[in-house]
Amino acid sequence: MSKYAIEVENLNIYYGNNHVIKGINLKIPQKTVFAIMGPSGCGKSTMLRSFNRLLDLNKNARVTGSVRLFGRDIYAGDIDSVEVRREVGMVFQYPNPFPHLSIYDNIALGLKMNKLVKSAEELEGRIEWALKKAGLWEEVKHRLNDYPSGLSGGQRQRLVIARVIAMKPKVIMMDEPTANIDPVGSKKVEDLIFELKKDYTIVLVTHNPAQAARVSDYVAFIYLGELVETGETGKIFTAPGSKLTEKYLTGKLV
Amino acid sequence: MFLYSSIVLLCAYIFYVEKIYIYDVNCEVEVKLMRTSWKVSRVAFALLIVVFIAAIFMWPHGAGATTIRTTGATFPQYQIQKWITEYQKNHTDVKIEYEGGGSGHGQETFLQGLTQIGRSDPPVTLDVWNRFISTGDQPFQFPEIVGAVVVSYNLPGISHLNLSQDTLGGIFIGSIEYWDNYRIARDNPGIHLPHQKIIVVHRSDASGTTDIFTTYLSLINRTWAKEVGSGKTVNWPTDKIGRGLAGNGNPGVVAILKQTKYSICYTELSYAINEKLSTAALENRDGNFVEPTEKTIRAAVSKVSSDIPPPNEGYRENISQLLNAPGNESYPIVAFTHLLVWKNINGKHYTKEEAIAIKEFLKWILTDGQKPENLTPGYVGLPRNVAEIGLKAASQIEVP
Amino acid sequence: MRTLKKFAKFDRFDFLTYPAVLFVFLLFTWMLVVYVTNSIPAFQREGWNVYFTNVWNASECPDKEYYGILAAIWGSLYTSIIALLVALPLSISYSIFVVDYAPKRLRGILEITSDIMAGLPTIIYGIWGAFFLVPFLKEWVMMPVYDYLSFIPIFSQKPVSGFSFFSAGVLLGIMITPFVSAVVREAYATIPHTYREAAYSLGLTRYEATKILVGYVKPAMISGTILGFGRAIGETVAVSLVVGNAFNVSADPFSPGYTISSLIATQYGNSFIYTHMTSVLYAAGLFLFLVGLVITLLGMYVLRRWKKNVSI
Amino acid sequence: MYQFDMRRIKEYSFLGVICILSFLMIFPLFHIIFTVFADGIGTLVSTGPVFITGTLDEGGIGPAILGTIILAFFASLIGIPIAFAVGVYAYEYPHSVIGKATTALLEITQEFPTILVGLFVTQILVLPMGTYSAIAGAFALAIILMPYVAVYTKEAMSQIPFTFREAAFSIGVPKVKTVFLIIAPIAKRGILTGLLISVAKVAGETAPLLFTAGGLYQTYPDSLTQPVGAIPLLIYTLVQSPSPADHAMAWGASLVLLLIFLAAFIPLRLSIKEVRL
Repeated sequence: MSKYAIEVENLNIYYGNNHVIKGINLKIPQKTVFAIMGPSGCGKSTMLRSFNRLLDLNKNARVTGSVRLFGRDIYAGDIDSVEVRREVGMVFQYPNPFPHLSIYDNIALGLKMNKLVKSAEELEGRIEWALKKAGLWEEVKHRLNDYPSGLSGGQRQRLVIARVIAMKPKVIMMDEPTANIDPVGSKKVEDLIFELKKDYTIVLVTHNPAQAARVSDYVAFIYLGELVETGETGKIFTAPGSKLTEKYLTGKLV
Repeated sequence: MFLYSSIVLLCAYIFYVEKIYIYDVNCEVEVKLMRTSWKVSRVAFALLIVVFIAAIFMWPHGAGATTIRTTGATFPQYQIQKWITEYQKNHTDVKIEYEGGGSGHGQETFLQGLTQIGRSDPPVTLDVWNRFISTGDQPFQFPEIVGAVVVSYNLPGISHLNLSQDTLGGIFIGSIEYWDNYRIARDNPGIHLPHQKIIVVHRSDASGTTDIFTTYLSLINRTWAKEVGSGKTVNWPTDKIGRGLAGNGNPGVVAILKQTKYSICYTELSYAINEKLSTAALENRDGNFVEPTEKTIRAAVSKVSSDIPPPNEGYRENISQLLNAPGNESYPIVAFTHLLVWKNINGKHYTKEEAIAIKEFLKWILTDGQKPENLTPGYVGLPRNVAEIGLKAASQIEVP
Repeated sequence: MRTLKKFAKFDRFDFLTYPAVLFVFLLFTWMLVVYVTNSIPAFQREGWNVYFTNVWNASECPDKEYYGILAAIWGSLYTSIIALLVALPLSISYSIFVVDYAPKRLRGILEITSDIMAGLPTIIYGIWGAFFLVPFLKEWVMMPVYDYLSFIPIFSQKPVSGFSFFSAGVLLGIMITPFVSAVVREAYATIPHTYREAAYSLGLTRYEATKILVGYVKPAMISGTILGFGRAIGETVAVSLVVGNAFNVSADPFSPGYTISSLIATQYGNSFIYTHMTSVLYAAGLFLFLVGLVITLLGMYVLRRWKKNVSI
Repeated sequence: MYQFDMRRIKEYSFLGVICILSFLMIFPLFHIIFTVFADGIGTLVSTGPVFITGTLDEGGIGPAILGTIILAFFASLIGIPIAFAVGVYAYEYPHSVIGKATTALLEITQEFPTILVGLFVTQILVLPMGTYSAIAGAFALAIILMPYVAVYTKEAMSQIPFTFREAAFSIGVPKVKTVFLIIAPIAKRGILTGLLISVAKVAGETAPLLFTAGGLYQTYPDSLTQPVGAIPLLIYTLVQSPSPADHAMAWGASLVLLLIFLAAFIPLRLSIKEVRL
């Protein structure tokens, strides 16, 4: 077992003829919060989607290099993308619980389809556990059969997180999870991230350096598809090794 | 009208403008149409319009020719079409438009003035006749040709079948269920009949053929007369026991018969000939089994002193007068089929050209048209005295 | 002065377009009025029995005339339902295939094909249905079904001619599929990408994810279904060539029947010689009119409500 | 690694079913085209050009082709201006009560059973005139044409960015000129394509002509108040005939109709993103 959750080696991603991610190497340690930051459109989200093979959905996208999840190359021929995705949970920029499923069903969906629970009691227990873990239980326990349209943006995002942790993934990836919710909701989500890193490896994509500074242990800075710098958060924020990073952190890089 | 034309002009304008410039003091907005790609479809569109208009104005027009329309019964279809073809060969200034639709449709379109010559197999009833009269014009009705209704069947391997009056009634009432029923077997000694259910195919639309056939059944079978009766449509007893099938028009009935083994139907003789159907020999009044042929039909017509009313009293004609005719060789289900024309009082229905053309056409079909070379198989020419009735009607049509 | 002001507000634009709008509304109302007034005699004479009995006693003696178009109503509903059973799986599969799996080129071809099918003159479907589809279905579907499944009551009668509810339903199904799939495809394509990603990120297989996404567009599918039903029930010539035109109220899909539109098409031509038939046919038309109206409104309502709801 | 065998089997059978059903959906079109060609080409070839120009007696469908052209032309003449105005209205007032009602009415009439339009026109035109006529047929087709044209007009104009309106208004162009002389010309490509697609669709209609046009196949039409033929109507009549010769004629006529339709429809469809039929 590797001590790294994810090891990325010479990762290249193309959209048609567009070279989006250029030869990136990364090592993401277990049970930490690893922040990937960079200006909008630098390829962060694309790279994140290559870690759980969600890029397969895009017919134009092509990936070379290797991504190892706990030592196993997820792009190897015998790997089932479905199983990869089951082990790598993902939270999105837009809080996207399925609007036509109830709160309960939203969480139950992945559990049932992947047959992760054996009985109805276990399912119920797992849902309650996940909601508690996501800090949402008290707010929704009386309306589990309601549709998520009644929830606020922050609540929806925590519901998505609950949906992910219910499946007990090994890694949770978050793609700018607070970009579309109000400050109060953001604060709660950040607190939750802090809470979750005890049990999970968290990869956080953000374009907000302050957020990276607040919640992450390690950080990588990506600019125009290239890795500029990576290292411990404290180190990078106090003594950036590159001019580009410094410019970005001080807000001079647009 | 003004509104309409202004909108038309607007449409035209929109089509013709190429470029529009709008200048704004603050932000200059310039609108240019994507002219390169547009030009192609524009040319295509203009071409289409030109083709449209050219087609409408330059296509050979019916100028000079008078068009007459005849609508209704499909019973004499083959004959009428033959007449039209032959007639137009020598009369290029007249065009005759054939339209089917059944006797009912013929009577209706004639009443509405939507056709010039109506066709109906059974004579018009008093009720409808009165509606004709109420238009203010005098209708004429007269026989045009003699045809026969035949009973056709689809029995693989059996090319000859005799049906007695009793058996025929039994089959259509439904009391005879299987082809190897003893009553059928009695009529056909030595023929091996299959043990299969009989499927009765009949018309679904209002039909003169049905009227003639059911009138005949009523004549020969009391149960039929009492329980079913006759008419352009009847409630077929076999439908209720799941052995009935309906087809639209003579063609529809024939199509179903051909597709359905062990079925039986009634249709006009010419369809049986053209579609090469097997037809049953029916028992006539004298107790002989007769095949429907020109000879047996002619025999039936000659044995009856047909009593045809004058053309202006068409409703008095009796549909059953040629049915079950006496005589050794007479085929039992023979009928006149009729034409309907207007007297054209005060030019109410026909223009001068139409009236002349109709008179000429009717005269031709009642004289030359009755000659053997102008008849199609399955029909028999009118006896001379019957044809005279139609000629009388034709001569009375008024030319405005 | 006040009237003048009011008139000024009614500017030249309205002056040009109002009459046209008014004309369209009047035309529609006029149509409804024509159908209502012409069918009143039938209702006065027979009451609701016009719709609830199956008789067709056409007689030149007006007293004996009696009509009930139950067979036609039954046939319209039955064939339309068969049509939907054919069209729905095809439309849904097609939408999924076009949106999710088809390569770009194939996608274009499929879309154009579907649009051509939607615009193709119905009479061409009719001639193909009468000369190819009916014999084909009889030989390859009806006879085998009868041979092996005749223990099921509705298949217990031997199919005789091929002209039947079933043939008409299948032909209608083929004809309405492009309309249904246009609605379904549009809805399915507008599912935000993030839901697609969410489904797959949970470790769902393509089948499972698609099932969830199809659930998301269910109301749009219902709306497409309703609109398709409306199209099917109003189709005339193609159906009248294959349905058999027999007054038959039977659950046996292989037996011939009538539809309302086909009844009008085949009987209106000879209805005037009968005293009461015309009015009955207008009553049948009125039924079709109202059913079409209700169905379209319902379909539009469902679609609109869904569009509003999903834009949270 | 393959621990979800059942799920995989389900997934692959699902993909297979999707592909097969999608293919099944479009297959009938190709079969129809193939059948019409196979059965129609013989008639066309053996009759030669007479098939296009001759009357029914001469073995041709010339009057029917001309009839279809006449009907389409006059239906357009009647329907398009009105429909255009209605479409512009619906575009201009999408939120007013009448505007909404207009949009709803257009959608309803688009779905309306065409046979009912035919019966209506029979009642209001054919019976009072006492004759089937080209004008009655054209009017019936125009009623069917109008909602399509109006919807296309509305959609095409809605695609035009709002800035053009603002620009026009800001320099004091009145509304009527803005809409008719600026927005409509910008959108004319969309409007015209939609319009032609609608005409192509309507020209193939049969049901509304059943009791209105009457049919005329032995002579060429020379008056709008006289009956006129149409290809779809002729096919409908010929299909119901028992004679194989008539069937051959029907297939030939179908081929002509199909060719006209495809020739008009495909280029139009290629020049527009989506159609609403």
